[in-house]
Order: sequence, then structure tokens, then C-alpha cells
Amino acid sequence: MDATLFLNQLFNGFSVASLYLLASLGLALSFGLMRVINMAHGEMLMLGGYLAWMTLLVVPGAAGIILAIPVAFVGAAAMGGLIQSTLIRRLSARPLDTLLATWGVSLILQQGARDLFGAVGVEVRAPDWLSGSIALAGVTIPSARIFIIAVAVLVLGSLALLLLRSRIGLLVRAVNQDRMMAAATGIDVKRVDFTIFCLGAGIAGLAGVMLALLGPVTPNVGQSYIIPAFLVVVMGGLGSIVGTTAAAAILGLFSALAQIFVDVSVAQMLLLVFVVLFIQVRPQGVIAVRTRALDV
Amino acid sequence: MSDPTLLQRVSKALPWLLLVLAIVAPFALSAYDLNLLARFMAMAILALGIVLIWGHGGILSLGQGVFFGIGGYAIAMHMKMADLPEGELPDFMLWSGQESLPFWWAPFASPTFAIAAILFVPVLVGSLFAWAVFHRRVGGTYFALITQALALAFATLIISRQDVTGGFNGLTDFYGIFGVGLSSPGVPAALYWLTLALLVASYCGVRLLLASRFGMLLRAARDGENRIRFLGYNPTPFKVVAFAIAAMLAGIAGALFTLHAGVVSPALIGVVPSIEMVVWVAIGGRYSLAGAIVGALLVNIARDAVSSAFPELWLYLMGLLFILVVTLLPNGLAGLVASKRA
Amino acid sequence: MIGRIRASRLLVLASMCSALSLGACSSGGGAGDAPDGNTVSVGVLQSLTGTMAISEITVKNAEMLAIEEINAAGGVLGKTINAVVEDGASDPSTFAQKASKLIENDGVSTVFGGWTSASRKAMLPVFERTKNLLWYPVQFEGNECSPNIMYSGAQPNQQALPALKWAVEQGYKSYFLVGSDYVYPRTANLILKKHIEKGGMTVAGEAYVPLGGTDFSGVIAKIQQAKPAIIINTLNGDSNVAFFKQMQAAGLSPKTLPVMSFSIGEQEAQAMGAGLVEGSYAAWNYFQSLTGEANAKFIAAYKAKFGKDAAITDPMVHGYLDVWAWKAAVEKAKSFEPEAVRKAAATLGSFDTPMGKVSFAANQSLVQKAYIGKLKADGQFEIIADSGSDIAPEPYDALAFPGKSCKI
Amino acid sequence: MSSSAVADLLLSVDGVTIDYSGFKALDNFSMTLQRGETRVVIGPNGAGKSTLCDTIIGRVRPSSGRVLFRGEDISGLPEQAIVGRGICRKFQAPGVLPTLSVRNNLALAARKDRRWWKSMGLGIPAAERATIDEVLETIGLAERAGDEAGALSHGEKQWLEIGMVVATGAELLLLDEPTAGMGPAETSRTAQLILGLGASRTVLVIDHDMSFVEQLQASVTVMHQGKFLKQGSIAEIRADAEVAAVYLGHAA
Repeated sequence: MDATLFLNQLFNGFSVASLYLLASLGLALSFGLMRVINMAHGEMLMLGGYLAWMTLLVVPGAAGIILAIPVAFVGAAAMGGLIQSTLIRRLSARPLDTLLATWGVSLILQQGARDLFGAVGVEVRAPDWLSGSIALAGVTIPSARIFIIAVAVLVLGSLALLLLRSRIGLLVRAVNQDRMMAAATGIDVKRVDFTIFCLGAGIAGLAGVMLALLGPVTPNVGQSYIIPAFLVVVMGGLGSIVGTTAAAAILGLFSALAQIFVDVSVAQMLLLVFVVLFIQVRPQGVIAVRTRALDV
Repeated sequence: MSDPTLLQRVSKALPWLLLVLAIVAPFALSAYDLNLLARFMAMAILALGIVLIWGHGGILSLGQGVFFGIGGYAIAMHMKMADLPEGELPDFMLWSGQESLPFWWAPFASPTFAIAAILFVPVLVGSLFAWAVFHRRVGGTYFALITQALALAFATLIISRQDVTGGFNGLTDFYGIFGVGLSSPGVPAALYWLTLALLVASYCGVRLLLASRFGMLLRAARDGENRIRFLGYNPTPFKVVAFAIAAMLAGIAGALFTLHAGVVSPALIGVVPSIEMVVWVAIGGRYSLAGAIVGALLVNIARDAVSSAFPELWLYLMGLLFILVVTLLPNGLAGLVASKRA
Repeated sequence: MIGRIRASRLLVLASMCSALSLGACSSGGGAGDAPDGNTVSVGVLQSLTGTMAISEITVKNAEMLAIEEINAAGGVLGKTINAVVEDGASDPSTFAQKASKLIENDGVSTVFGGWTSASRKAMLPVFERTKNLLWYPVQFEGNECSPNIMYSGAQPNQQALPALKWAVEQGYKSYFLVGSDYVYPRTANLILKKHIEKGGMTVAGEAYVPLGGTDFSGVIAKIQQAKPAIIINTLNGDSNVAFFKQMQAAGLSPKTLPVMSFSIGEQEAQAMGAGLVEGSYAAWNYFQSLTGEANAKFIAAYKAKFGKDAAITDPMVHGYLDVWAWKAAVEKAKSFEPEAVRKAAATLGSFDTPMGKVSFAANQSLVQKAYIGKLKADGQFEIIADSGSDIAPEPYDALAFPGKSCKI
Repeated sequence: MSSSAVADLLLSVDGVTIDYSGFKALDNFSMTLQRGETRVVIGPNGAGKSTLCDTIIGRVRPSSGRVLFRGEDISGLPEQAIVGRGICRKFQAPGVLPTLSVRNNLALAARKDRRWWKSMGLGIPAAERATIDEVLETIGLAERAGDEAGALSHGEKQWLEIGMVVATGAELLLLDEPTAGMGPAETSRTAQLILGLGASRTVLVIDHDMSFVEQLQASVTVMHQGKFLKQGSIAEIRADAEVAAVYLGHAA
């Protein structure tokens, strides 16, 4: 094996892992809290991409992409809030039905984007300061990918800070540990759910901006990252941001390094095999929070 | 209330009337419509399996297309091999640069082997996969997500190995099955009756299974896996067996569908078709076998009617229908009718 | 419980009845659509939904435009054309199903349609069984010739090989093949590899990405390692956007490392943002920028009907000329009989189209020129080379598939 | 210890510790049960009573110590295997199968062969039917045998579940708060039911209700903070100052 190729793929692994992480953090957050998976989460990525495109229409140039990040965050969070309050809240005790109902939402959002923006997709161009690359030890490292890794680290850091240091973080941890008890002590559990869901959708919107730097913005762009994101959630373990991060890193690196030896198609298959083998060893995920709240 | 005995009599006669209607359909329908009905009936067989695992077992599989595909490819491989002159290769292998027949293609020349493959390869794959997940007590949402990844991986693999699978094109252009031309007179009707017979047999089989202790334990495992565990039962084999039976039904459905459609391709077995299979059952009623048959027929008929006339509308309609049924009508049409009559 | 079972039986009955009545209704409708003396039905079968809809709807538009023009000019053999449009839904089995509906229920005398090879392969048995005729408008990998299909799209020797020939003339010696993981790219690349090796040049690498895939990090790393002189790109649809964006991010723009694409036309360039792919090459039998009166007329008519920003592509023009060729063949045969029509079409001689004079060869594929275009910033191609003479279609490449030939 | 005592030893919990990330639900806890004995375990909330049941039945794994049943270590086995050896547990919240009839609930419990391929039949073997009828009489639900278990009252569900535990034919029954949510009359019936099980069954009962404990006339083990505190007759326990302090301290 060629060392340069290996180094290149090692870096690409981290870059792919950052995308997986950004795409799956929101899923993992709300899955940990509410035990539900939002199948329309991929469409939050798509929404982020389209919002980035619209922002760039209004504010073209280098600053546009930076401005697009908060816009996409807020827009996707609002859409997430809408889905949570109108649909998911009603289905909170039925996780599998939530899965199916949100798939219906995903269909409608995709077709909506197709009707609004056209099936062909829109063009989001990376600004000049993101389209260069750096050569390091014989490996060309695109600045866009460095930017994405940096954003992922930043998002992760802010999230950790939020969960560990803020009041809302305290509430989230309380609800995470014992929902009934938290409700009994006067915590507005529904509001915590809502906030976290919006936050998760917002992060996905932000991920959509990152994707737009490297890929197309089309009505079905969300579908291409959502299944790896699901696998990250399966592997990450319940309600653990550390677990999700580790799982994203493992799967990103696995996928990139597998591509040295096999085609992308086969790498995709191996990714699934890897996850199924992994749960043979650790069914509770990378990190499991040990809890007394056993299921009955 | 006017005449309950009459109503009872009608209800009793209904299934038989229905069966008679279905049996005489080949004489009433055009060749095209008969073919359409036969395809949808094949899909209804798959839907019965989803009632078994999802309605009664609480196992949501978003990957039934995989087993549908295995059944479809098995019969397609047989027909390809049967049409093949001695020593030649299927056409797609030639233009993909494949130089000799892969060892696992050769046995499909035998009809017995092909039928055994249709029945048992889905069972084998399904039970291995389900066991690997369930015996580690991973289930529920996780299982749904993993099966979806399975559907994606399976479709991707078939597409990428076109030299041995026919790739994105799938397998098509069959002349006959077991020495009979597929379009010779009488054959379409015979295949339709075969499908009908297998649908009725599957319906009866699954109904019996659900009424047996196995069905009880499956429902018990759905409502609380630990409860049956503390009665000394290991829930894993019950779930694995149910999943394997559903996989077998999907395989049969796939083989029949391929006979009627004349083609099997990855477009039928990926992520989206697999979810749509769940949609049929959600709409028909996840606890009701009859509901699942109705759901499979109705949704497919509606798609056929709506998607040509209003292609954009179809996706909105399907999405909306799904949201409404799941939130407001979890027992589907069957539940709606039952409550109307109660 | 008993009530529920009975209720669901009722439901089964209801749906069965609706199925039966639907059948009765549609076959009744079919009879109503049959030629009543003044009209002739033809089928237009493209994907109006699903992943392929974006491309196929434009072909449907072009086919409908031709039908309208013919009707406006007095129809065919004195009959008005009645177009029955169906949705193939990007799914091969639906294509087969709808093809048999068009032929058996609607009684169409020919069908225009298909895009993917998968859809054509699935329809082929239907057309052979019903002895009807399909007009297929898209470039494909060859290796097929059926008496019941007219292939107007390019055979490999009319697009891929002329592109290679051009690249050789430019002095490129080392090729990297990138494609979507499906039939056309794999087979086209198989043929190209044989010709590259025969020419004493090297294939620096070959990589495939699943259809719709957007992660090219691994592929680009392999390209960087292989350092080819030119990339031959057979990616499909959205994957192109991701590929060119990630190439650019890695410092490999089409200006520094040339890319020759077989699936990027005017529409795709417009959608991707021409800036991203500016300077890359494409090979087609038609470019919107071709000169000629017939082309100008077609472009004007299309834009008048479907909007002035509409991009015109190679498959659209093939779809458009198919309808006109069918009309000419019907008139030559003085019959709508598919068998007579296809024989007349193969002996029609050359006729004028937006892409210039073309004709059908005896193997029912189109004799046509190939052009090499270089993409400009405005999304149009500058035509930088052409094959000179018309190229006779060869469904089976002699080098890659020796001993195979087309017998109709 | 005499040799007959060793032969009669059914269950022995031997120095078990259960550690929930630092919180010790059981802390080096030991106890033994003789064949045919009825034992009540009491203790304030959080004393580790339910965790004790969880440990015996294999729902949680001890971080140290072991559980011996008929002299064999069962602490690593999966739940269903432990049940198969003859231990059955009734949960604190009623654990009946709500969508099945009362009779079918018992039928699943009374089933001798619990392997899946033996479950395809429709009927119930005669021997098992006799057990079911007998249990139905014992728990007083014969009249309601055909009703869905979900439709029963709270007390009836509790009895049904005790009935299910009995119907399994297990030698050791773990009853976790069998009288929770019951009135005095129902509690008294429950006590009669347990006393009526006879000497072939060994019963471990967890309960708070002292009047119920008195009716059982069994010896009592007191737990506190995951540790063994005292053992003796109900009168001895009532008189014990340490036990009183624990309960009072807890109440204060």
C-alpha cells in the first residue's frame, strides 16, 4: 500500500466522519431523549443546502457562506420545531410509528423542494478562500474539508458546553436519566423535548451547508447521508454525545480506509457488515450509560 | 339491526363469493389487467409477512425488498439459464467482460434448485441476519434502521456486480418457465391462478400460525419481551422464525412478481420500495391479514391510476396518506371498518 | 373480533371489485382510444416521476413538440396523431408494464420512450412479443439489436470511441476512468480500455461510485496518486456536481486536469453551474450550439413552448427526430403496421434534422456524426472537433466483443 | 451445619455486590433459603430488595459474589435458562400478557416444553390443562378464564401473575410486592393463597405490609442499604432496636 494514499484516506476519513457527525448529532440527541428517529432528518440537511443557496443569492461573495450557517441553523430548527410540535409529540409513545410518519414528511418535503426549486438542484459555490488546498507531506488537503472538520469540532464543543454547563443542559440530562421523575419535579419535559429537537434539526441544517460545499444541492440530497447517519446512531449508544462522536469517527475512517482496497459500493456493504459485527460485541453501543431504569 | 341473520349470512358467504370472483377473473379481465392484478396479488403475499412480523411481532423491517429480490433473482436466474444454449453465457455477462459462468449460477439451471432457492435462501439470510441482531437484544428502532441499511447495501451490491448480477438493468428477456413459453396461450391465466392459490395458502398458513401458541408468544414478546423471558421462554427464536417466515413469503412474492412482470431489477428492492411495502400494510391495517391484502391491492391500483395522470401529486398523496394513517388510524382501513360496524 | 374479520372481508371484496371495475373501465377506455378513422394513437413512455424524471421529462417535451408540429401540418397519412403519455416512474418493471398497457389496452401503433438501458431491456420482450416498435433516443452501451427497436441514440462507436480518438490526437497517453456504478459506464469503459491498451497507452486507473453517490474523497485520492493525463467521466446526474466540486477543492479543476464527460449535456451543465465545469469536454452527436437552419427552428419552437431558459440536449433532439422519422417511414410504407414501418425506416435514406442529415442503417441504428465540445462559462459548448464523416453504427465493438454482429 | 441442612439448602446468595456506576445496590449481601421455606424480605425503600430478585433471576449480573441454586452457580446464565432451572418471579408491577386470555396466560406459563418448534400447535396437552384448571381455582379466576388479561382489575392481575408463577411449576418463587395496591380483604386472600402452596414450594416474598407479613407467619430478613441487617421471626424483628432505627431514620 502506498503511504501517500493511506495518509490521504486517513485525512478523508476524518473529513467524512465530520460530515457523518454533523448529520447524526441531531438524530442522536433526540433519540437519546425521546427514543424516536426522525426519518425526515435528511431533509433538514437539504433545507440547509437550499437556505445556503438563498443566502448566497442575497449576500454573494466570501461572507455569504459564513452568514449561511446561522441562517440554515435557524431555518432548519424552525422546520424541526414544526415537525416536532405537530407530529412527533403526538406519537411520542410509538417510536416505530414516528419513524413511518416522519418518512411521509420526508416524501412531502422532497416533493415540495422539487416543486419550489426544480428537480435539477441549485448551485452553491464555495467562496475562493474555501476552494484552495494545502499540500502537507505530499498530501493535498482541500481547505473546504479542513473547514468542515473545524466546524464539526466547533459544533461538538459548543454542544458539550451547552449540555454540561447551561441550565437547559441540566434539564436535558435530568430528563435523559428519568423522564417521569423529571416531570414530577416540575420540569417542563415537553419543552425540553421541543428545544432539543429544534437544536438537532438546526445542526442538520448546518450540516447541509457543509454538504453544499462538496456536493450538489438537490431535493434528494438528504437521502445520501441519512443511512450512514442512522448507522452512527445505532453504533453510538443511547444518549451519549461521546458515543456518537466515536461512532462517527470509526465509521468515517472505516469507510475511507476500506476504499483503498475496494470500490465505494463494496465499502458501503462492508460498513453495514461492520456495524452488525460490532453489535455482536457491544450491543449497547460504543458508550453505554449504565442506568437503573431497566425496561419492563 | 334490521335483519342481523341476513347480515350474518352475507358475511359468511363473502369470502367464498370473493374467491369465486378472483377465480373467474381471467375470463373477465383483459390480458393487461389480469397481469396487473396478478402482480399486485404477488405483492399481497409479501404484505402478509409484514403483518406477521410488524403487526404481531412488533418488528419493523424496512428491508423486505431484499428478500423479495432474492426470490425474484432466483427465478430470473433459472429462466436465464434455461434459455441458454449449451456453453454460452447470459448476454449481460458477455458485455461486462465476464468470461465464464460463476459457479453459483450453474445449479440454477435445475428447476428444483431454483424453487428451493426461492424458498430457502430468504429464510437462511433472514434468520442469520435477524439472529445476529436479536440475540444481542437489539431491536425496535435499531432493527428498523439496520434493515434499511441492509436494503441499501443489497441493492448497491447487485448494481455494482453487474458482471454476475445484470447490474442496474436487472435480469429480463425470459422466454419461458419449465419449458412453457411465458406468453403462450393459457399460461398467463395459469400463472395468475398459481399466484391466487399461493396467496390463499399463505393467508391460511399465517392465520393458523397466528392462532397457535407461536402466535401468542410472538404477540407476548411484542408487548413485553421480558415477561415471556421470565416465564422461561427465550424470545429470540420466536422473533427470528417469524422474520424468516416473512422473508420466505417475500421471496415467493418476488418470484411470482418476476414471472408476471418479466423483469427483476434493483429498482424493486432498494430503500424506497422496501418502505412502500410497509405503507401498504400500514394503510390496510397492520394487525389484519385481510387488511394487508387490501392495502397491497389498493395502494398499487391507486398508484397505477394516479401516478400517470398526476405524477407530482402521487408523492404528496402517498406522504400525506402515510402520516394520516399512522397518526390517526394506526389500525388502518381494517380498524376503520371494524369501528364503523361496532 | 368476529366483526373485525368480517369487516376486513368486506374490504377485500370492495377492493377486488374496484380492481375488476378498474380493469373493465380501462379496457373500455382502450377501445375508445383506438383509431376511429381519423386518429392514430402512439405511446410516449418516459419517467415523469422518480430519479430519472429530470432528464426524461425534457425528452417527453421534445417528442410531444414533434407530434404537435406534425398534427399542425396535417398529420400522418391524413390522420391526426393521438399521443398517449405514460409514466415509467424510473422503474424498469413499470416501463414494461406501461409498454404492454399502451400496446394491448390503448392499441398504439408505436411507442417513443425509454432512457436507461434498464428500461429498454425491460421493455424489449414486450415489444418482441407484441411485434410493436419502440423508438429509443439515448446513447447506450450497444450489445443489443432487436428488430422491434429503432436505436437513434449513439452506439459506443459514435460517442465514446470518437472521444477517445480525439484525446489520442491531442497527445493524451494516460487515462483515468471514473463512472457511476452501472451498466453504461462499466461497458463503455470495458470497450475504451481495450482500445487504450491496443493503442499502446495506459489506463492509469478506474473507479466507480454508486448511482447518486456524492462522496468522491477516495476516488480523488486515487486520481491524485495515479496522475493521469485526462479523465474519462461517465458519472450520472448529481454525482457530477459532487465530483467536480471535490476535484476543484482538491486543486484539480478541468483546466489543470482535463475531463471528458459522456453524460454532461447543456441541461446538466446549466444545473451544475457552468462555472464549475467550465473548460471540461463532452462528446455528443448534437450540441445546442450547432449551426444550421433546422436546429435554429427547433430551438426556437421548443423555447417558445417550454420557456426561453430551456436547455436543448442530445437525447431531446433524438427523441424529436424519432417522431419525424416515424412519420416519414409511415408515409413511405403507406401503413402504420410496425413491421412495414421499421423496414421503411431502415431504407428511408437521409433526412434533415436539427443535428443535420442522418439516416437509419440496416441494423436500425442511426448513422450520425460525433462532435467534441468544450464547455463555456455560459453553459453552452464550443464545438472544437467533429468526426468529419458520418459514422455507421456498430452495436458490437469488434475489439471488445469479437465475433458478435447484429442480424436483423 | 448438619448434612441434612446442606441437602435441604435450595438457594444461597453468597457475598453479592451489584454496582451501578459507584452506587452499590447490593453490598456484599448473603442469605440462604431452605427447601419448602417461606421467607419475607423487608427493608426501607432503596434497601436493595428488588435488586436481590433481579440478581437471583439473572436480570443483573453481580460484580462480585455468586448465586447458587441447588448447589450450582447460576449467576452467569440468561434469564430464561434460570427460569428453566426452576425459579420464577412475579414483578412489582403486574406482568401479565394483556392481549391474551387469562387461560392462555396460564397456558404459556404451564407449558413444559418451551422450545419454539414445539409451539406451533393449537391445543393444550391434557396434563397442562389440569394444571391450568387447578391454578384457576386456586387464584379464584375460573369464572374469568376466557377474558383478556388486560381487562382484569389490579388485584386480579396480581393473582393471575402469582398463578402464572405457580403454574410454571418452579420450585423457588420470588414474589415482589404481591399485595401492592390491594385492600385488606384482598391482601388476606393473597396470604391464604401463598400459604396454600404447600411444602413443595419455596417462596421468597418482598413486602412492606406488616399485617401481610404477619399472616404469612414466616421468618423475616431485613435489608438496609444493600446490606444484610437482621434475620428472625416477625416478633423478634418487631422488637429489634436496630431495625426500628433504620425504619425511623428513614421516616425522619
